[in-house]
Amino acid sequence: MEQPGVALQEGACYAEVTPDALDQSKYVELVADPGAGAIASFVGVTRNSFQGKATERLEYEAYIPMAAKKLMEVCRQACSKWQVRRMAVAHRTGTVLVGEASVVIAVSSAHRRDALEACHWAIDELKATVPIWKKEIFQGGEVWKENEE
Amino acid sequence: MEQPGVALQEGACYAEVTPDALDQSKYVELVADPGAGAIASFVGVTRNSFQGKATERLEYEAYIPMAAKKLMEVCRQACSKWQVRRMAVAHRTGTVLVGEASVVIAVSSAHRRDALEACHWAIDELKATVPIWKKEIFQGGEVWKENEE
Amino acid sequence: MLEVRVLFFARSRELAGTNETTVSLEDGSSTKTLLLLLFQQYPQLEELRGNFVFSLNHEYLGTDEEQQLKAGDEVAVIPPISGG
Amino acid sequence: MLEVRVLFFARSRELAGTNETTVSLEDGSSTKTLLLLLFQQYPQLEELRGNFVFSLNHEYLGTDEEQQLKAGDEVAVIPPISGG
Repeated sequence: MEQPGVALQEGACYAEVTPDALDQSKYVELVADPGAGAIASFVGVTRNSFQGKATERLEYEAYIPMAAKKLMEVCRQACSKWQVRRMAVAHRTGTVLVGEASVVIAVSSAHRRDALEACHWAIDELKATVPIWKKEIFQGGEVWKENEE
Repeated sequence: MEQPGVALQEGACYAEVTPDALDQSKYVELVADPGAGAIASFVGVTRNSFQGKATERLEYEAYIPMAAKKLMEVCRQACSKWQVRRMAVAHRTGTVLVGEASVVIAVSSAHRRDALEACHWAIDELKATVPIWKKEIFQGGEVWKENEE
Repeated sequence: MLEVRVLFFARSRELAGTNETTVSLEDGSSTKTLLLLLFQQYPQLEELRGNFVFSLNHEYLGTDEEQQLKAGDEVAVIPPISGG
Repeated sequence: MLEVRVLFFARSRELAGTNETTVSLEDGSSTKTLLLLLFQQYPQLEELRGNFVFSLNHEYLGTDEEQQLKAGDEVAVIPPISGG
Protein backbone atom coordinates (compact mmCIF):
# COMPACT_ATOMS: atom_id res chain seq x y z
CA MET A 1 0.00 0.00 0.00
CA GLU A 2 3.06 2.23 0.15
CA GLN A 3 2.71 4.81 -2.59
CA PRO A 4 5.56 7.04 -3.77
CA GLY A 5 5.70 10.52 -2.29
CA VAL A 6 5.15 13.86 -4.00
CA ALA A 7 7.20 17.05 -3.53
CA LEU A 8 6.09 20.42 -4.89
CA GLN A 9 8.12 23.62 -5.00
CA GLU A 10 6.48 26.95 -5.84
CA GLY A 11 8.70 29.94 -5.22
CA ALA A 12 9.41 30.19 -1.50
CA CYS A 13 7.02 27.32 -0.71
CA TYR A 14 7.84 23.62 -0.47
CA ALA A 15 5.23 20.92 0.16
CA GLU A 16 5.88 17.21 0.43
CA VAL A 17 3.95 14.00 1.14
CA THR A 18 6.29 11.07 1.68
CA PRO A 19 6.34 7.54 3.07
CA ASP A 20 9.88 8.14 4.32
CA ALA A 21 10.86 9.12 7.86
CA LEU A 22 10.82 12.90 8.28
CA ASP A 23 14.03 14.69 9.30
CA GLN A 24 13.19 18.09 10.76
CA SER A 25 16.64 19.53 10.05
CA LYS A 26 16.16 18.91 6.31
CA TYR A 27 13.18 21.28 6.28
CA VAL A 28 14.82 23.82 8.61
CA GLU A 29 17.80 23.92 6.25
CA LEU A 30 15.40 24.26 3.30
CA VAL A 31 13.98 27.49 4.73
CA ALA A 32 17.33 28.98 5.77
CA ASP A 33 17.80 32.35 4.09
CA PRO A 34 20.38 35.11 4.59
CA GLY A 35 17.53 37.59 5.05
CA ALA A 36 15.88 35.46 7.74
CA GLY A 37 16.46 36.31 11.38
CA ALA A 38 14.00 33.71 12.67
CA ILE A 39 13.09 30.12 11.90
CA ALA A 40 10.07 28.61 13.62
CA SER A 41 9.31 24.94 13.25
CA PHE A 42 6.80 22.37 14.43
CA VAL A 43 6.97 18.59 14.56
CA GLY A 44 3.93 16.38 15.10
CA VAL A 45 5.04 13.20 16.83
CA THR A 46 3.31 9.91 17.60
CA ARG A 47 2.49 9.92 21.30
CA ASN A 48 2.51 6.77 23.48
CA SER A 49 -1.07 7.21 24.61
CA PHE A 50 -4.38 8.64 23.55
CA GLN A 51 -7.35 9.01 25.84
CA GLY A 52 -5.81 6.65 28.32
CA LYS A 53 -5.02 3.88 25.84
CA ALA A 54 -1.45 2.85 25.12
CA THR A 55 -0.74 3.68 21.48
CA GLU A 56 1.26 1.11 19.56
CA ARG A 57 1.60 3.05 16.32
CA LEU A 58 -0.25 5.34 13.95
CA GLU A 59 -1.03 4.54 10.34
CA TYR A 60 -1.39 7.51 8.02
CA GLU A 61 -3.22 7.37 4.71
CA ALA A 62 -3.24 10.26 2.25
CA TYR A 63 -5.05 11.19 -0.91
CA ILE A 64 -1.56 11.96 -2.13
CA PRO A 65 -2.03 14.28 -5.11
CA MET A 66 -4.76 16.28 -3.36
CA ALA A 67 -2.87 16.27 -0.05
CA ALA A 68 0.25 17.70 -1.70
CA LYS A 69 -1.87 20.32 -3.42
CA LYS A 70 -3.57 21.29 -0.16
CA LEU A 71 -0.25 21.39 1.73
CA MET A 72 1.00 23.82 -0.91
CA GLU A 73 -2.13 25.91 -0.46
CA VAL A 74 -1.47 26.07 3.30
CA CYS A 75 2.08 27.19 2.51
CA ARG A 76 1.07 29.84 0.01
CA GLN A 77 -1.68 31.25 2.22
CA ALA A 78 0.75 31.53 5.13
CA CYS A 79 3.23 33.29 2.83
CA SER A 80 0.55 35.80 1.86
CA LYS A 81 -0.79 36.37 5.40
CA TRP A 82 2.65 36.87 6.97
CA GLN A 83 6.03 38.25 5.87
CA VAL A 84 7.43 34.76 5.31
CA ARG A 85 10.75 34.33 3.52
CA ARG A 86 10.57 30.55 2.98
CA MET A 87 8.31 27.78 4.18
CA ALA A 88 8.30 23.99 4.02
CA VAL A 89 5.56 21.56 5.04
CA ALA A 90 5.94 17.80 4.94
CA HIS A 91 3.62 14.98 5.96
CA ARG A 92 4.48 11.33 6.27
CA THR A 93 2.30 8.42 5.19
CA GLY A 94 2.28 4.80 6.33
CA THR A 95 3.34 3.57 9.75
CA VAL A 96 4.62 6.14 12.26
CA LEU A 97 5.88 4.64 15.52
CA VAL A 98 5.85 6.30 18.95
CA GLY A 99 8.39 9.13 18.98
CA GLU A 100 8.53 9.41 15.20
CA ALA A 101 7.42 12.47 13.25
CA SER A 102 4.26 12.49 11.13
CA VAL A 103 4.38 16.17 10.12
CA VAL A 104 7.07 18.86 9.99
CA ILE A 105 6.55 22.56 9.32
CA ALA A 106 9.40 25.07 9.04
CA VAL A 107 9.00 28.79 8.42
CA SER A 108 11.63 31.52 8.10
CA SER A 109 11.13 35.27 8.28
CA ALA A 110 13.08 38.45 8.93
CA HIS A 111 11.38 38.99 12.31
CA ARG A 112 10.32 36.25 14.67
CA ARG A 113 6.63 37.09 14.97
CA ASP A 114 5.87 36.23 11.33
CA ALA A 115 7.57 32.83 11.47
CA LEU A 116 6.04 31.90 14.84
CA GLU A 117 2.49 32.95 13.95
CA ALA A 118 2.61 31.48 10.42
CA CYS A 119 3.90 28.17 11.81
CA HIS A 120 1.11 27.97 14.39
CA TRP A 121 -1.56 28.93 11.82
CA ALA A 122 -0.19 26.40 9.32
CA ILE A 123 -0.49 23.32 11.55
CA ASP A 124 -4.05 24.30 12.49
CA GLU A 125 -4.95 24.91 8.84
CA LEU A 126 -3.29 21.65 7.75
CA LYS A 127 -5.37 19.67 10.21
CA ALA A 128 -8.52 21.29 8.87
CA THR A 129 -7.89 21.02 5.14
CA VAL A 130 -5.42 18.32 4.07
CA PRO A 131 -6.95 14.96 3.05
CA ILE A 132 -4.90 12.73 5.32
CA TRP A 133 -6.26 10.18 7.79
CA LYS A 134 -4.72 8.78 10.94
CA LYS A 135 -5.61 5.36 12.28
CA GLU A 136 -4.60 4.76 15.85
CA ILE A 137 -3.49 1.22 16.58
CA PHE A 138 -3.56 0.54 20.30
CA GLN A 139 -3.58 -2.53 22.51
CA GLY A 140 -6.93 -4.11 21.88
CA GLY A 141 -8.04 -2.28 18.79
CA GLU A 142 -7.74 0.45 16.25
CA VAL A 143 -9.73 3.54 15.42
CA TRP A 144 -9.76 6.20 12.74
CA LYS A 145 -9.15 9.57 14.32
CA GLU A 146 -11.07 12.76 13.52
CA ASN A 147 -9.55 16.22 13.92
CA GLU A 148 -11.67 18.72 15.83
CA GLU A 149 -11.35 21.18 12.99
CA MET B 1 37.30 36.86 25.91
CA GLU B 2 35.68 33.50 25.31
CA GLN B 3 34.31 32.28 28.61
CA PRO B 4 33.23 28.70 29.22
CA GLY B 5 29.52 27.99 28.91
CA VAL B 6 27.06 27.01 31.62
CA ALA B 7 24.34 24.36 31.37
CA LEU B 8 21.59 23.96 33.97
CA GLN B 9 19.08 21.14 34.27
CA GLU B 10 16.12 21.40 36.61
CA GLY B 11 13.50 18.73 36.12
CA ALA B 12 11.98 19.09 32.65
CA CYS B 13 13.90 22.35 32.03
CA TYR B 14 17.30 22.76 30.41
CA ALA B 15 19.06 26.11 30.04
CA GLU B 16 22.45 26.69 28.46
CA VAL B 17 24.74 29.59 27.62
CA THR B 18 27.61 28.49 25.38
CA PRO B 19 30.29 29.90 23.08
CA ASP B 20 29.87 26.87 20.81
CA ALA B 21 27.78 26.75 17.65
CA LEU B 22 24.16 25.81 18.40
CA ASP B 23 22.71 22.68 16.82
CA GLN B 24 18.91 22.88 16.91
CA SER B 25 18.44 19.12 16.61
CA LYS B 26 20.36 18.61 19.88
CA TYR B 27 17.72 20.62 21.75
CA VAL B 28 14.80 19.08 19.84
CA GLU B 29 16.11 15.65 20.81
CA LEU B 30 16.55 16.83 24.40
CA VAL B 31 12.83 17.60 24.67
CA ALA B 32 11.64 14.43 22.90
CA ASP B 33 9.31 12.50 25.19
CA PRO B 34 7.04 9.50 24.59
CA GLY B 35 4.15 11.49 26.01
CA ALA B 36 4.76 14.42 23.67
CA GLY B 37 2.68 14.74 20.52
CA ALA B 38 4.12 18.11 19.56
CA ILE B 39 7.54 19.76 19.52
CA ALA B 40 7.73 23.47 18.72
CA SER B 41 11.09 25.14 18.25
CA PHE B 42 12.54 28.52 17.41
CA VAL B 43 15.95 29.51 16.10
CA GLY B 44 17.23 33.09 16.12
CA VAL B 45 19.66 33.52 13.25
CA THR B 46 22.04 36.30 12.24
CA ARG B 47 20.50 38.15 9.34
CA ASN B 48 22.52 39.70 6.48
CA SER B 49 21.11 43.16 7.02
CA PHE B 50 19.66 45.44 9.65
CA GLN B 51 17.93 48.72 8.89
CA GLY B 52 19.40 48.75 5.43
CA LYS B 53 22.98 48.12 6.48
CA ALA B 54 24.80 44.95 5.43
CA THR B 55 25.54 42.98 8.58
CA GLU B 56 28.95 41.33 8.72
CA ARG B 57 28.50 39.48 11.98
CA LEU B 58 27.01 39.77 15.45
CA GLU B 59 29.00 39.63 18.67
CA TYR B 60 27.12 38.40 21.73
CA GLU B 61 28.21 39.12 25.28
CA ALA B 62 26.53 37.54 28.30
CA TYR B 63 26.59 37.96 32.04
CA ILE B 64 26.93 34.21 31.99
CA PRO B 65 25.89 33.06 35.47
CA MET B 66 22.93 35.45 35.59
CA ALA B 67 22.01 34.75 31.96
CA ALA B 68 21.88 31.01 32.63
CA LYS B 69 19.77 31.65 35.72
CA LYS B 70 17.37 33.90 33.81
CA LEU B 71 17.11 31.42 30.92
CA MET B 72 16.13 28.77 33.47
CA GLU B 73 13.53 31.13 34.90
CA VAL B 74 12.05 31.61 31.41
CA CYS B 75 11.94 27.83 31.08
CA ARG B 76 10.31 27.22 34.44
CA GLN B 77 7.73 29.96 33.98
CA ALA B 78 6.77 28.54 30.59
CA CYS B 79 6.46 25.09 32.18
CA SER B 80 4.10 26.50 34.80
CA LYS B 81 2.01 28.59 32.39
CA TRP B 82 1.52 25.80 29.85
CA GLN B 83 1.28 22.01 29.91
CA VAL B 84 4.91 21.59 28.84
CA ARG B 85 6.52 18.17 28.98
CA ARG B 86 10.13 19.28 28.40
CA MET B 87 11.82 22.50 27.41
CA ALA B 88 15.31 23.58 26.41
CA VAL B 89 16.67 27.07 25.86
CA ALA B 90 20.20 27.80 24.66
CA HIS B 91 21.96 31.05 23.81
CA ARG B 92 25.29 31.42 22.13
CA THR B 93 28.01 33.95 23.05
CA GLY B 94 30.84 35.37 20.99
CA THR B 95 30.83 35.79 17.23
CA VAL B 96 27.76 34.62 15.29
CA LEU B 97 28.06 34.89 11.52
CA VAL B 98 25.25 35.45 9.03
CA GLY B 99 23.08 32.32 8.89
CA GLU B 100 24.32 31.00 12.21
CA ALA B 101 22.08 30.52 15.25
CA SER B 102 22.34 32.73 18.33
CA VAL B 103 19.42 31.25 20.26
CA VAL B 104 17.48 27.98 20.14
CA ILE B 105 14.29 27.16 22.02
CA ALA B 106 12.60 23.75 21.92
CA VAL B 107 9.39 22.84 23.73
CA SER B 108 7.48 19.55 23.82
CA SER B 109 3.93 18.98 24.97
CA ALA B 110 1.11 16.44 24.60
CA HIS B 111 -0.95 18.86 22.45
CA ARG B 112 0.45 21.34 19.97
CA ARG B 113 -1.05 24.51 21.37
CA ASP B 114 0.98 24.38 24.60
CA ALA B 115 4.30 23.88 22.82
CA LEU B 116 3.61 26.53 20.18
CA GLU B 117 2.40 29.17 22.64
CA ALA B 118 5.10 28.46 25.22
CA CYS B 119 7.79 28.67 22.53
CA HIS B 120 6.54 32.03 21.31
CA TRP B 121 6.18 33.40 24.84
CA ALA B 122 9.66 32.17 25.76
CA ILE B 123 11.56 33.99 23.00
CA ASP B 124 9.71 37.22 23.84
CA GLU B 125 10.39 36.78 27.56
CA LEU B 126 14.04 35.90 26.91
CA LYS B 127 14.57 39.11 24.96
CA ALA B 128 13.08 41.08 27.83
CA THR B 129 14.86 39.50 30.78
CA VAL B 130 18.14 37.72 29.95
CA PRO B 131 21.31 39.79 30.43
CA ILE B 132 22.83 39.26 26.99
CA TRP B 133 23.97 41.96 24.60
CA LYS B 134 24.29 41.93 20.82
CA LYS B 135 26.75 44.14 18.99
CA GLU B 136 26.07 44.48 15.29
CA ILE B 137 29.21 44.73 13.16
CA PHE B 138 28.38 46.09 9.74
CA GLN B 139 30.36 47.67 6.92
CA GLY B 140 31.46 50.97 8.30
CA GLY B 141 30.77 50.56 11.94
CA GLU B 142 29.33 48.73 14.89
CA VAL B 143 26.51 49.36 17.31
CA TRP B 144 25.11 47.79 20.44
CA LYS B 145 21.54 46.75 19.82
CA GLU B 146 18.62 47.29 22.20
CA ASN B 147 15.58 45.04 22.29
CA GLU B 148 12.21 46.77 22.18
CA GLU B 149 11.14 44.95 25.34
CA MET C 1 -23.00 7.28 -20.55
CA LEU C 2 -20.09 8.89 -18.70
CA GLU C 3 -17.51 7.18 -16.53
CA VAL C 4 -16.02 8.65 -13.41
CA ARG C 5 -13.27 7.32 -11.24
CA VAL C 6 -14.22 6.98 -7.56
CA LEU C 7 -11.58 6.69 -4.84
CA PHE C 8 -12.25 5.47 -1.29
CA PHE C 9 -10.06 6.45 1.65
CA ALA C 10 -9.63 5.41 5.28
CA ARG C 11 -12.85 4.11 6.81
CA SER C 12 -14.71 4.34 3.49
CA ARG C 13 -12.04 2.19 1.84
CA GLU C 14 -12.52 -0.45 4.51
CA LEU C 15 -16.31 -0.34 4.22
CA ALA C 16 -16.30 -0.43 0.42
CA GLY C 17 -13.68 -3.16 0.44
CA THR C 18 -11.69 -1.36 -2.26
CA ASN C 19 -9.71 1.85 -2.69
CA GLU C 20 -10.98 2.58 -6.19
CA THR C 21 -13.73 1.86 -8.68
CA THR C 22 -15.10 3.21 -11.94
CA VAL C 23 -18.77 4.16 -12.07
CA SER C 24 -20.84 4.60 -15.22
CA LEU C 25 -23.60 7.20 -15.15
CA GLU C 26 -26.16 8.71 -17.48
CA ASP C 27 -24.84 11.81 -19.24
CA GLY C 28 -25.60 14.91 -17.20
CA SER C 29 -25.61 12.98 -13.94
CA SER C 30 -24.61 14.83 -10.78
CA THR C 31 -22.68 13.97 -7.66
CA LYS C 32 -26.05 13.38 -5.95
CA THR C 33 -26.82 10.59 -8.37
CA LEU C 34 -23.38 9.15 -7.79
CA LEU C 35 -23.98 9.22 -4.03
CA LEU C 36 -27.16 7.16 -4.33
CA LEU C 37 -25.44 4.70 -6.64
CA LEU C 38 -22.53 4.25 -4.25
CA PHE C 39 -24.85 3.53 -1.30
CA GLN C 40 -26.62 0.90 -3.42
CA GLN C 41 -23.40 -0.66 -4.64
CA TYR C 42 -21.65 -0.45 -1.24
CA PRO C 43 -24.40 -0.71 1.41
CA GLN C 44 -21.80 -0.84 4.19
CA LEU C 45 -21.07 2.80 3.43
CA GLU C 46 -24.25 3.51 5.42
CA GLU C 47 -22.01 3.62 8.50
CA LEU C 48 -20.57 6.86 7.10
CA ARG C 49 -23.84 8.39 5.84
CA GLY C 50 -23.81 12.11 6.55
CA ASN C 51 -20.26 11.86 7.82
CA PHE C 52 -18.20 12.31 4.67
CA VAL C 53 -17.87 14.70 1.76
CA PHE C 54 -16.89 14.22 -1.85
CA SER C 55 -13.90 15.78 -3.50
CA LEU C 56 -14.18 16.39 -7.25
CA ASN C 57 -10.92 16.66 -9.16
CA HIS C 58 -8.98 17.45 -5.97
CA GLU C 59 -11.40 20.05 -4.68
CA TYR C 60 -13.76 19.48 -1.73
CA LEU C 61 -17.49 19.71 -2.26
CA GLY C 62 -19.71 21.04 0.49
CA THR C 63 -21.81 18.49 2.37
CA ASP C 64 -24.91 19.31 0.31
CA GLU C 65 -23.15 20.69 -2.72
CA GLU C 66 -24.25 19.15 -6.00
CA GLN C 67 -22.01 19.30 -9.05
CA GLN C 68 -22.55 18.09 -12.59
CA LEU C 69 -20.19 15.27 -13.58
CA LYS C 70 -18.36 14.73 -16.84
CA ALA C 71 -16.36 11.85 -18.26
CA GLY C 72 -13.03 11.30 -16.61
CA ASP C 73 -13.87 13.20 -13.45
CA GLU C 74 -12.16 11.96 -10.29
CA VAL C 75 -14.37 11.79 -7.23
CA ALA C 76 -13.13 10.73 -3.80
CA VAL C 77 -15.05 9.77 -0.70
CA ILE C 78 -13.52 11.90 2.09
CA PRO C 79 -14.31 10.75 5.65
CA PRO C 80 -13.43 13.20 8.46
CA ILE C 81 -9.72 13.98 8.10
CA SER C 82 -7.10 13.53 10.83
CA GLY C 83 -3.78 14.64 9.42
CA GLY C 84 -0.99 16.35 11.33
CA MET D 1 34.73 49.39 55.02
CA LEU D 2 33.02 46.87 52.75
CA GLU D 3 34.20 45.69 49.35
CA VAL D 4 31.88 44.86 46.45
CA ARG D 5 32.69 43.39 43.10
CA VAL D 6 31.45 45.48 40.15
CA LEU D 7 31.10 44.01 36.66
CA PHE D 8 30.73 46.03 33.45
CA PHE D 9 29.08 44.66 30.33
CA ALA D 10 28.72 45.65 26.68
CA ARG D 11 28.78 49.44 26.20
CA SER D 12 29.54 50.06 29.89
CA ARG D 13 32.56 47.75 29.67
CA GLU D 14 33.85 49.77 26.73
CA LEU D 15 33.25 53.09 28.48
CA ALA D 16 34.80 51.97 31.77
CA GLY D 17 37.70 50.37 29.92
CA THR D 18 37.43 47.25 32.08
CA ASN D 19 35.01 44.37 32.66
CA GLU D 20 35.45 44.23 36.41
CA THR D 21 36.62 46.19 39.42
CA THR D 22 36.42 46.04 43.20
CA VAL D 23 34.99 49.05 45.03
CA SER D 24 35.46 49.84 48.72
CA LEU D 25 32.60 51.61 50.49
CA GLU D 26 31.70 52.78 53.99
CA ASP D 27 29.78 50.16 55.94
CA GLY D 28 26.05 50.56 55.36
CA SER D 29 26.53 52.12 51.92
CA SER D 30 23.83 51.63 49.34
CA THR D 31 23.71 51.06 45.61
CA LYS D 32 23.04 54.81 45.24
CA THR D 33 26.39 55.62 46.84
CA LEU D 34 28.04 53.10 44.55
CA LEU D 35 26.45 54.74 41.53
CA LEU D 36 27.91 58.16 42.42
CA LEU D 37 31.31 56.59 43.03
CA LEU D 38 31.29 54.82 39.66
CA PHE D 39 30.43 58.02 37.79
CA GLN D 40 33.33 59.74 39.54
CA GLN D 41 35.77 56.93 38.90
CA TYR D 42 34.56 56.32 35.30
CA PRO D 43 33.34 59.69 33.97
CA GLN D 44 32.82 58.20 30.51
CA LEU D 45 29.91 56.23 31.96
CA GLU D 46 27.97 59.52 31.67
CA GLU D 47 27.04 58.40 28.14
CA LEU D 48 24.89 55.70 29.76
CA ARG D 49 23.45 57.85 32.58
CA GLY D 50 19.80 56.94 33.05
CA ASN D 51 20.13 54.19 30.49
CA PHE D 52 21.26 51.22 32.58
CA VAL D 53 20.25 49.38 35.70
CA PHE D 54 22.21 47.52 38.33
CA SER D 55 21.95 43.86 39.10
CA LEU D 56 22.76 42.80 42.64
CA ASN D 57 23.79 39.17 43.14
CA HIS D 58 22.19 38.17 39.83
CA GLU D 59 18.91 39.99 40.42
CA TYR D 60 17.94 43.18 38.58
CA LEU D 61 17.29 46.33 40.56
CA GLY D 62 14.66 48.79 39.42
CA THR D 63 15.92 52.00 37.82
CA ASP D 64 15.47 53.96 41.08
CA GLU D 65 15.66 51.02 43.45
CA GLU D 66 18.13 51.50 46.29
CA GLN D 67 19.52 48.50 48.12
CA GLN D 68 21.90 48.25 51.07
CA LEU D 69 25.22 46.66 50.18
CA LYS D 70 27.26 44.15 52.17
CA ALA D 71 30.76 42.76 51.80
CA GLY D 72 31.18 40.40 48.87
CA ASP D 73 28.10 41.56 47.00
CA GLU D 74 28.31 41.33 43.21
CA VAL D 75 26.93 44.31 41.35
CA ALA D 76 26.78 44.55 37.56
CA VAL D 77 26.14 47.49 35.28
CA ILE D 78 23.39 46.33 32.89
CA PRO D 79 22.93 48.47 29.74
CA PRO D 80 19.79 47.79 27.69
CA ILE D 81 19.83 44.10 26.79
CA SER D 82 19.61 42.67 23.26
CA GLY D 83 19.69 38.91 23.54
CA GLY D 84 17.83 36.41 21.31
